[in-house]
Amino acid sequence: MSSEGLQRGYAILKEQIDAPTASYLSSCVNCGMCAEACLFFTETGDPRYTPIHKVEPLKKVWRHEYTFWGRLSKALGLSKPVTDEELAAWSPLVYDGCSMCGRCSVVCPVGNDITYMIRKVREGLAAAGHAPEGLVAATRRAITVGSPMGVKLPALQAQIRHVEQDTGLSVPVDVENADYMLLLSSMEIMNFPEFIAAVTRIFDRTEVSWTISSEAFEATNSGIQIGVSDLAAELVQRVVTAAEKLNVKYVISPECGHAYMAIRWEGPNLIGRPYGFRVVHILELLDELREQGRLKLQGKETDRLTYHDPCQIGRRGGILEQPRNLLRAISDDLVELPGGGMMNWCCGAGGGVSSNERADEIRLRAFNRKKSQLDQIQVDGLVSACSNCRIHIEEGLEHNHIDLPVLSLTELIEKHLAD
Amino acid sequence: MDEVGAIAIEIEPTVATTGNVLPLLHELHHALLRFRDDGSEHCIDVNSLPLSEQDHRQLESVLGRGEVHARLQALGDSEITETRIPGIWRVIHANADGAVVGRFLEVTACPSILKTQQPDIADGIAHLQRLIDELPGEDQ
Amino acid sequence: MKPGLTVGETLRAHGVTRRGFLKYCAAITSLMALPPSSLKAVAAALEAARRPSVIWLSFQECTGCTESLTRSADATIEELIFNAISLDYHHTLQAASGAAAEAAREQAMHENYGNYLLIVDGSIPIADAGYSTIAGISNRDMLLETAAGAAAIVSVGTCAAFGGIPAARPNPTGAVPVSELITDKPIINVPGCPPIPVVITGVLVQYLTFGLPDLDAQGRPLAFYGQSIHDRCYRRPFYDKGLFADSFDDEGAKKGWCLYKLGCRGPTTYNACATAKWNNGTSFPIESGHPCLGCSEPDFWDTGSFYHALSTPTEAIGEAAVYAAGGGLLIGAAVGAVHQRHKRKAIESHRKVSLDDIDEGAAK
Amino acid sequence: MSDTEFLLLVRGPLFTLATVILVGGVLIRIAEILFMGRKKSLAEARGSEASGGFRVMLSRSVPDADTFHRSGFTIISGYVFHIGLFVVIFLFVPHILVFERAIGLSWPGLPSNIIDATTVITLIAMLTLLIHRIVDPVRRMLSGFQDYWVWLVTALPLITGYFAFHRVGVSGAWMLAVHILSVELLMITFPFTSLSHAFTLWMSRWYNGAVSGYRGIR
Repeated sequence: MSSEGLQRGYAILKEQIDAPTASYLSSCVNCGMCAEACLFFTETGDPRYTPIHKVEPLKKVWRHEYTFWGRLSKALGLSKPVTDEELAAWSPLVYDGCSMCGRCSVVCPVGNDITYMIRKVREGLAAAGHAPEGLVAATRRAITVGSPMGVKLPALQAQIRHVEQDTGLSVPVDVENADYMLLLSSMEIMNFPEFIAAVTRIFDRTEVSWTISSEAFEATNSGIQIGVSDLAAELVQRVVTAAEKLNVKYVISPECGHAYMAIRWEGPNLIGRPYGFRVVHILELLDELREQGRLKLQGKETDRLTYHDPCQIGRRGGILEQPRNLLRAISDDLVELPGGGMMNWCCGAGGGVSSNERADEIRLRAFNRKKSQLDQIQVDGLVSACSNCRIHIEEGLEHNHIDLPVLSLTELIEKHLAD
Repeated sequence: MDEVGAIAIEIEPTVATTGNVLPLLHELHHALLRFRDDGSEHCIDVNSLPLSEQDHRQLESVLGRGEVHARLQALGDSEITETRIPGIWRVIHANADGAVVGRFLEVTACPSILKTQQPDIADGIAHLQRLIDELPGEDQ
Repeated sequence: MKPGLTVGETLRAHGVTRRGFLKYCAAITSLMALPPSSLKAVAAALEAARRPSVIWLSFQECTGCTESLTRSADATIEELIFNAISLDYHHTLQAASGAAAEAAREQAMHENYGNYLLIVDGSIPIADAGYSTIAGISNRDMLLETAAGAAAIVSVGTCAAFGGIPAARPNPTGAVPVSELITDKPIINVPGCPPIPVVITGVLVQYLTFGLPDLDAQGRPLAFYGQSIHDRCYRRPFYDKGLFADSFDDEGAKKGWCLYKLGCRGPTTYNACATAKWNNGTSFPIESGHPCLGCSEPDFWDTGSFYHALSTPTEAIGEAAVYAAGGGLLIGAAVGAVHQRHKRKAIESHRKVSLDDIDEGAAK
Repeated sequence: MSDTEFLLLVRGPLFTLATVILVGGVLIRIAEILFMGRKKSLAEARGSEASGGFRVMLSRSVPDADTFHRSGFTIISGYVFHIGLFVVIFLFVPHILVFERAIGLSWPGLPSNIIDATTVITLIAMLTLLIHRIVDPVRRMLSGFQDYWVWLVTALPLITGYFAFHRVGVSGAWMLAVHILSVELLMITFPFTSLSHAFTLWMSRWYNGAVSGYRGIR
């Protein structure tokens, strides 16, 4: 059974290797600087969490299959191929000890995009059957139920009713030819329905034509996190089908890091064609509305605030300026976290780490980095734009007995809507 | 003839300095200090040092000439000169062709080659005896 | 002059005073590159040294070495050194010729068997004995015969020491150095094309005073060949400062800058030129503006152009690199195409990864 | 074999061979990498690949403050060693002459005693990096035979070059020959080990930067 899994994983790894991978693997001089850029190393001190070390199985396959010497020594029986035990041993390193935050990729002096390669290693490990149970279960729910948390349409409908009661506004569902189609993460539906209310109010005030699809409202993509492109593509396809059916111009990615990565940057490549619509992140849209003068804001926050960049939205997604523009409009006391922006430290729960119970302990250890950063800047509130970051930071703060409000940027903006 | 004569031949003196003169002067300075304090003599074989013509000129102009200048005629001329620094002597040996075969700087009260040598004294005694013997005796 | 007299006695017999002797020793000490403080030791040794019988054999050579030695015609110190040896056979210099000359050699060998010093200049042809003979005797035979009774051999000149120009490619006569044929006698190599006259005499004096000198790996006396031309060169400071002549007539050449770029072999050449100099101490090649040819090193004639810097490759590597680039691209494309096909196959045989596939391991 | 013959061998056929392997090897490696192919992204671009690619090619040489703080030792030693290596290889006049012979280009060099001092500094930096590699748990875990091998073949030309320059106790020709031989060892090792980062680094930075550029990340 495991040899069949190994074969499958090995075949996938073979498919994954491209010119950038070959270049990266050729360039590494084992300088070890990526370790010092990785919070799973800095907070545990365990060298096995060195980012480039996590790529080892891929490196072996590359050597074996796509280098002259490797193929020669393989033909001569001089080198050992990757074993199933090895793949199993790497599972905790790439799933539990990596949040795909991409910090190593911007530190590596030779320019290796290590995160890009870890993403590929996950493809191989998942196909070989070495993905952690929690992620597998989430993926199964995403594919079969439609949401990793098992949220079904009736649950959403119930939340929408609450929102409509609270706001006195109607939430458009399945409206054809709307300009924007909003996606939601399960966490927003279950934990932060205030987000839906905030968006409803803002869009009402700014007269944005929008809708939610009852067929594809889930923004998250477990396929991306676990590293199975075939399943990730299926999840993306659902959104694409719904958006093209409703004939919307834009799809809005909500406050969720990997969801943005999935729908904005990976999606078209997963389904193998460009979309018939454009994808914007909610922060991009809000900042654009503010710039156009449609989103009018009033009042300032009295608290000292900071902004935590979700890795996939900021460092790997390119939305670094917009949240700061929005925050500056409502706050005069905004401080940056050390390295805030491009070099921000991950909360420790991205990349599927939060869906993986096996990683619960290390996840909270990794949070120490954020905690010590917060100790340094002493703020009254932390704003972010990712439900997953927020949940984890809240949990981490609670674990450390710290009382600090963790806010959604969209919700905060909504509070400052001008009358 | 005209064509050949028209070629301007310019011979430039070697102007290169090696920078070895200064360390050499320091060595002499230290040797003089030692000689003053404990009487130990010192000798430098200048020919064994990589010095350019310009260096030699520079060395000459620094050391200059002092009070004593002696000429020794044995297997060609030798020039023994005290430099303007008392205690530093310049000893230059030439062969019968006039070619320089040895060039030394000695830190001493008097270069030993200037002193009369024992075997020469013995020869001198014998020679003097012969001269005396050859003189017509007054008592004869 | 009678053999058996000491050098001191010989000089004294020439009317040389003690002062003259001391001056002579000072020059010799300098010549042997010994510190001035060893003057006393040199004087004592030289005073007691006995005149050895010397046999000089000339083989495949140009007589340049003998010319070099006899440059100084007057009663110079070098000549006096020759008065301190008994040169019993030297077919270029001796008055006797033919059978009488050979008889002199045989007599000297006979009388001083086991004690005479053999000096050789020129290389020995072994491809065919007929290339060089003396009195009908092949060079090889004469060397073997004369060497048998020698106390030591001095190979004067690069030909005798290393084969020299006769042994340069393609070496038609099969020329070999003395050391190739004689292995059971001490051999002192005094290479140079020609060797510096004072070095030849210096080696003889050293042999007279202190016996066999210390030799380097090439069999050369360390006293004269212990340091490279480069290390003793008065232009060395320019090398250190990075000031080089780029051509024979540029500003750098006029200013006397380092000749490294013009192919100077000073760094790999071991000889006393930079200090002993030539023509009675007048100058040496570098001082007159020409790079060192490395004439006292083995194979100096075959080591590429004299005018290419030592550090540079001797072959046309630019051209080789162009071919290599072409070849590299071709091979690279071929290997790359193989990899590409390999990957395409992997992609073509892709089977969709299903939920059950990923569940497999997680179930355990 | 005499020292002179040895020198002639390394300056002649061996140097040509090493050059062929170096040039051919580098091109084979580049082709090998490029032929692996790269899918063009179908996602809508927010910026240009070229702008990001070129930016990262340059900017990645300058670490950010936090990285400098965390990996200061590696960065400083690495910088000293790389700059030193560059100075020693490309600004020593006898080396420039090699390039002049090979490619016909020449440039001014530095005084030899500066090169000499740079060699020592470079070697010290390399030594500290080696010690760090052995002592630090991360580096020790990552390092294999190849890492130590490439360290050695990089250090050898510096060491032999230093001795060739000072000619301590050995013949100038022999030491020069050994020095050139060690360089040839470096040349043939270069394309097929992690030393290849000297050229693949530019590709890696480009690929990494191109993705950032495409996504409009600044």
